[in-house]
Amino acid sequence: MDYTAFIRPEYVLMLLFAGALITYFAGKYSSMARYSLSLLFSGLALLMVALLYGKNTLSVWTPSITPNGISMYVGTNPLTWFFAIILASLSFLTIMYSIPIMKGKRMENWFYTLTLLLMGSMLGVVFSSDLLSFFIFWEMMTLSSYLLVTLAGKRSDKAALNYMILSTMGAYSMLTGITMLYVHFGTTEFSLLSAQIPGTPVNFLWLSLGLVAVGFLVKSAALPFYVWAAPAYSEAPDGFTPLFSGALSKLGAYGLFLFMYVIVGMSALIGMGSFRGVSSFGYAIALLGSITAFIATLYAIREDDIKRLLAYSSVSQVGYILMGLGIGTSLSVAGSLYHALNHALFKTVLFMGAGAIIQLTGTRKMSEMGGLATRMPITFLTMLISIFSLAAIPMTSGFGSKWLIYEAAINKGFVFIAPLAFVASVGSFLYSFRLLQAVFLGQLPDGLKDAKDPSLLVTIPMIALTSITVLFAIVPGVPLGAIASAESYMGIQPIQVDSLFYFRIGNSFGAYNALVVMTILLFAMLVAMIMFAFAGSKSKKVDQHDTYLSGEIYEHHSDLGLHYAANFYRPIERMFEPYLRLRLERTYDAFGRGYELLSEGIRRVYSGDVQTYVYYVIGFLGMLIILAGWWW
Amino acid sequence: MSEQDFVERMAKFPGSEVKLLRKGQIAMKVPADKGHEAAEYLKKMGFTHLVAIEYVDWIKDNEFELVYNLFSYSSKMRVFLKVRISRDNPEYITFMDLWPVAMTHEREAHEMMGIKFKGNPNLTPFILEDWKEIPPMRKDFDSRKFVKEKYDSIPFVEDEP
Amino acid sequence: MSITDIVAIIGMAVFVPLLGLLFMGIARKITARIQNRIGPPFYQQYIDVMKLFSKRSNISHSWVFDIGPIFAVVGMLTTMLFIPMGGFQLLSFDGDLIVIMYLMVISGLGIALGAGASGNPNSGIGVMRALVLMMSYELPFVLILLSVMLYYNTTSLAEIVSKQADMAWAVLALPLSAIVADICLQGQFGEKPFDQPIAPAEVATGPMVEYGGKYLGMLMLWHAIAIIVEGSLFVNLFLGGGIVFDPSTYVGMALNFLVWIGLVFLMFFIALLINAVMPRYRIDQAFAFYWKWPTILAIIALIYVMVVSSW
Amino acid sequence: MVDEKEKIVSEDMGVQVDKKEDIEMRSFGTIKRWATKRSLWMVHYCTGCGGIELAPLMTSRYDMERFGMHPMVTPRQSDLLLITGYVNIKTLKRIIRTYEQMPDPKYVVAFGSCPINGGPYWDSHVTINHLDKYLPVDIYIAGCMPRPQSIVKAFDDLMDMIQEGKADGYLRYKKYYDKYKANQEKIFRKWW
Repeated sequence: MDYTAFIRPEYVLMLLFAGALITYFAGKYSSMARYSLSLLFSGLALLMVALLYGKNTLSVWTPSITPNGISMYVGTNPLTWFFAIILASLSFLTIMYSIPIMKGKRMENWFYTLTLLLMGSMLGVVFSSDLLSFFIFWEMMTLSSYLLVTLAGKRSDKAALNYMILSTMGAYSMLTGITMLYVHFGTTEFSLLSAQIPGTPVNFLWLSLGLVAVGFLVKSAALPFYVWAAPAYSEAPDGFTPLFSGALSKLGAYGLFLFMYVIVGMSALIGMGSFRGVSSFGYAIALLGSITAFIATLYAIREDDIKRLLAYSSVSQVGYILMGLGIGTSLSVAGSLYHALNHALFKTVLFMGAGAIIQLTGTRKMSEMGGLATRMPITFLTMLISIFSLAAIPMTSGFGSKWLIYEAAINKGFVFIAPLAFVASVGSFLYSFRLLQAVFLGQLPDGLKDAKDPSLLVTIPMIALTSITVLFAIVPGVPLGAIASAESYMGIQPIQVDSLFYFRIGNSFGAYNALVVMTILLFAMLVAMIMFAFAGSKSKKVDQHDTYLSGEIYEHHSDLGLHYAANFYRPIERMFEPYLRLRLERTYDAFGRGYELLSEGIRRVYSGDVQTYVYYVIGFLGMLIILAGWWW
Repeated sequence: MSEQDFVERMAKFPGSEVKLLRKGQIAMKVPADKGHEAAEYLKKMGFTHLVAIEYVDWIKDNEFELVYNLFSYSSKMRVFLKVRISRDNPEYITFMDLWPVAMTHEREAHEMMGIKFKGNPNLTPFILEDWKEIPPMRKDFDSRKFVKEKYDSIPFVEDEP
Repeated sequence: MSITDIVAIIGMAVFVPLLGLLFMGIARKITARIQNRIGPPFYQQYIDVMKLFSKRSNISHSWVFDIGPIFAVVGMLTTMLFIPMGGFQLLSFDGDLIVIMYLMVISGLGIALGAGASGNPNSGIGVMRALVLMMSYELPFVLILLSVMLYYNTTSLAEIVSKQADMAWAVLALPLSAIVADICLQGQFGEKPFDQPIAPAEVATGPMVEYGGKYLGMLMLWHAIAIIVEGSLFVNLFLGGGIVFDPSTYVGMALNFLVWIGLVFLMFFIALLINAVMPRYRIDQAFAFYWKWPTILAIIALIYVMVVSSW
Repeated sequence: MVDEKEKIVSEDMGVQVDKKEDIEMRSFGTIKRWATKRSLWMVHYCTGCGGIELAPLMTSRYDMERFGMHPMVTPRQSDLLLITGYVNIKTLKRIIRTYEQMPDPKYVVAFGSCPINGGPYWDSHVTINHLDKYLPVDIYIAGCMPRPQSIVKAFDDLMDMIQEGKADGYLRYKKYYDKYKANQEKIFRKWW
């Protein structure tokens, strides 16, 4: 029986939705069944998605209830495969990671069902090739992620509500955009749509694309709508946050890629008005992205809660993706896609590490931890390399993507976006070091003396993702190959990759030879280590309290807090305090209060006693008579 | 207000012997039970600053003498209020209600001379660490013997052959 | 990677720290002379490094503590290889300015990790100050880099140096950018008024509080290389990389190399003079300073370049 | 209380040093001694009234930086400890702690007459009379606060001793570690 026939996207979706159902009922009986089944289904789905590489399939299914001309299409192409492999692999690894983390937590059985459902709907969003199925899966994804956030109990309800309100607002604006497109063009299938786009009037395109883009900007937490992101990412259960911020935040970017480049197409986009050779629609998104990156970094620097810090960091990194996406040249789109991949890799590891540490220390306040580096070496090393990638240190893949985005921005001479993004990147180095210093370095509190690495189920995903980060730094040709094919599918001139081993963008503008940088770094590290080991006498380990305290002995002043972690960046906070008071949340609160007052006013119209209604009727009739008289 | 006016006003205090030591300094001896009143009297006269509480060991008269060193900013005058208490059970009332700073001075007097001050909450060890002998500032404390017994008894490091 | 390249790399990797130590020695001499005293011999830094490496006992807190100085020296050595020095191009065609800016972060990160692992509150505060200072001078410095890149329409430092050979030196073409870059250089060198991270009186030499013996020797080498790297970055950007004579003949190359050394020392000398007489800012004052006047000047320089380059 | 088991100072301190001492002196080559001599870094820790004498030493008149001497803040970075005046029990505890945090080879110079025999405080109940009983001292400088000239002469002598390998205070501390510790215990009934 030819199994390859089953390797089609619709079977992947069916497998996952059925899997969610089966896992729910199996989970009722034994937890082992729940774990093994959820791992099995997600693993199988991951395998099938991996085998879909290079296949351009399109299959249609016309359910009887839909009106004429509308049917649901599901298919794969290089762009969708690129996002699908990220989503599928992250879901599988997050499920494996969450088994020990979510053990014994509240409504654990629902967690696995909803995660499989979410995985299915995310892949559905990516595989769908028409507006209707795209929107259906989009809503399924929002709903299942909302339910997953509420699993964390009382604390997360407010955050989940924020997330839900903003997502539905985005969904409605997307729905209006989609219906405008369907009504105008009569079809929902992407390829047919993009065929009819070239001649359409420009302001219609601006309106429909704008409305759809609002939905995607909400999901990728861009500037005006980032309010839901930090609370939702941090209050969600520890098992779900890696998937939520690592994978889910990329779908907003995928949606923009889809609508801007696949459906509307580059030429029509430029036709909608261009600014220095870049579509002004794209430039607006790039501007939004870079400002989000900057502001989210400032918020992240001030956070003492480990998950909120990483949440704001996610918002700022997605800002980079939006920036690359908006500029629209082959370099920047490649950079944006590559950064989406990198962000998925390192942010998931960081959140997994954070989950493991929270489970170990029982608190989310970073200032109450410390000195875990020697106790939890694997967690420390994986998180260290991921933070290198986050801060774009050249020996990790994170640098490649940011370098591409900067190259494109400077090439186009954008003097506002490039420095803002650069300073945000230095800021990202600041807050990521705050995480390292507060959690892993400094003094080990007595309570954490017996800390040790989490179980294998947590460390395997972290090691896997980190090794991919390092692998892609050495061999950037592999991811860039997939990105080049995705770019050519999107109708953008693909980035030319010189060889599998290193990408040397040889254009006259700038060069980055990953292989040379890596070999020099490793060689110099080797030489320095040897030189250091033999120079001078060998060094002797000393207890953590045997530090220079100007002559005092720590044991007899143990009330001395030697761990410098609370209020780590107080000077910067004191600088930005006056400006941070006007936070965006206050505008939303004001908007909410105004809305309440408005509805209060309307409610008072129905005062309940009949005379006022009679007056209303008479008044109305009088107005009519006057109007009628005035017209003649 | 010259020194003479001060001397006369102080002399008016019952049971006080006043002597002008030199320009700007007056000594006023008062019986023990009237010490607190004298202090209030002087404070009202303008001596608002308690510079220090000195303590003298008159071992021959078997008495301790407490000298309250007061200073007045307005008139730049200094007065030594002297009080004599018996040496057997050295006890005196605290002046913290007039000058809160007295607590530290009394604490030092307690540690160095062994004088207890009723009403002072904090008569704990102040400068010396785990001191077992008699208060060191007393005249009958033989510091030469103490040094010989504690420090000189310690051998030099490379003495043995 | 021909043999001469490898020899050149190893040669420079040995020569630059020695040159840096020589500069630091001369710096102590000049500061002493400013304070009207004789001051140590110019080779004092070599003696100090020799003594530090000959210490009989070294203490270490954990393997992260050991990695710190190694990371710092490695990061700075790698950065040095990507910067054209006098006639030597080394690897500067394989990585452009953005790569260099990020490579410099590695050494900062190395010291921060090592200092953090020492568990001393002084080092934590010192590292915080170093990072805040870095973020403060990055904004004007990036704006200046952007103005130079746009003016010469390339991000590769080697291109900028070669273009400056025929076009005018950037210090003449973009004088405002050069001034702001020099202010940022003061912060990069860590000279007063911007040496908060290693303030001896306030945070007991910050990150270096627990480092002694051979670790401190490595950190001294790091500081020496850092002086040369940051100085030559400025020289390449604004002073034409020291290329005055035609580099084809051997004599020309040697003279260029000397001119380059002279220029780097000139930049270090300017920073030194300011250091000898200036007190130290508080760290938030330094941050406010860098994000106010240098940034405004940098924006003006950027607008000037946009206008000039759009003709 | 610092018990024997949890030694602040390294384990090999207590071991019999004879054999190790010869090796150290011979293997501590002339170049290393010259380098140590020419770049003595002193702990910036003024224990007594002699601290004020260091100011003229560092400024333009006597300028000890000519010899490469430089005040360093932490004991970890320095190798010269100056005891500049009378030492009472509380200061001795901090001095010993700082001395033990300094890496080898380390040298101690005692200023004035108080560390020698207690000086004017010879009969005080808190002052240590002979510093050498608790801490190996390499050089004493006589004078109830020695003038800067004599301090510069002392540093000169210290450098010669280092060059000839006679400044072996840190080795004596290792060799007679238990005796030194015993004396220190006698003074502080309770370490802290």
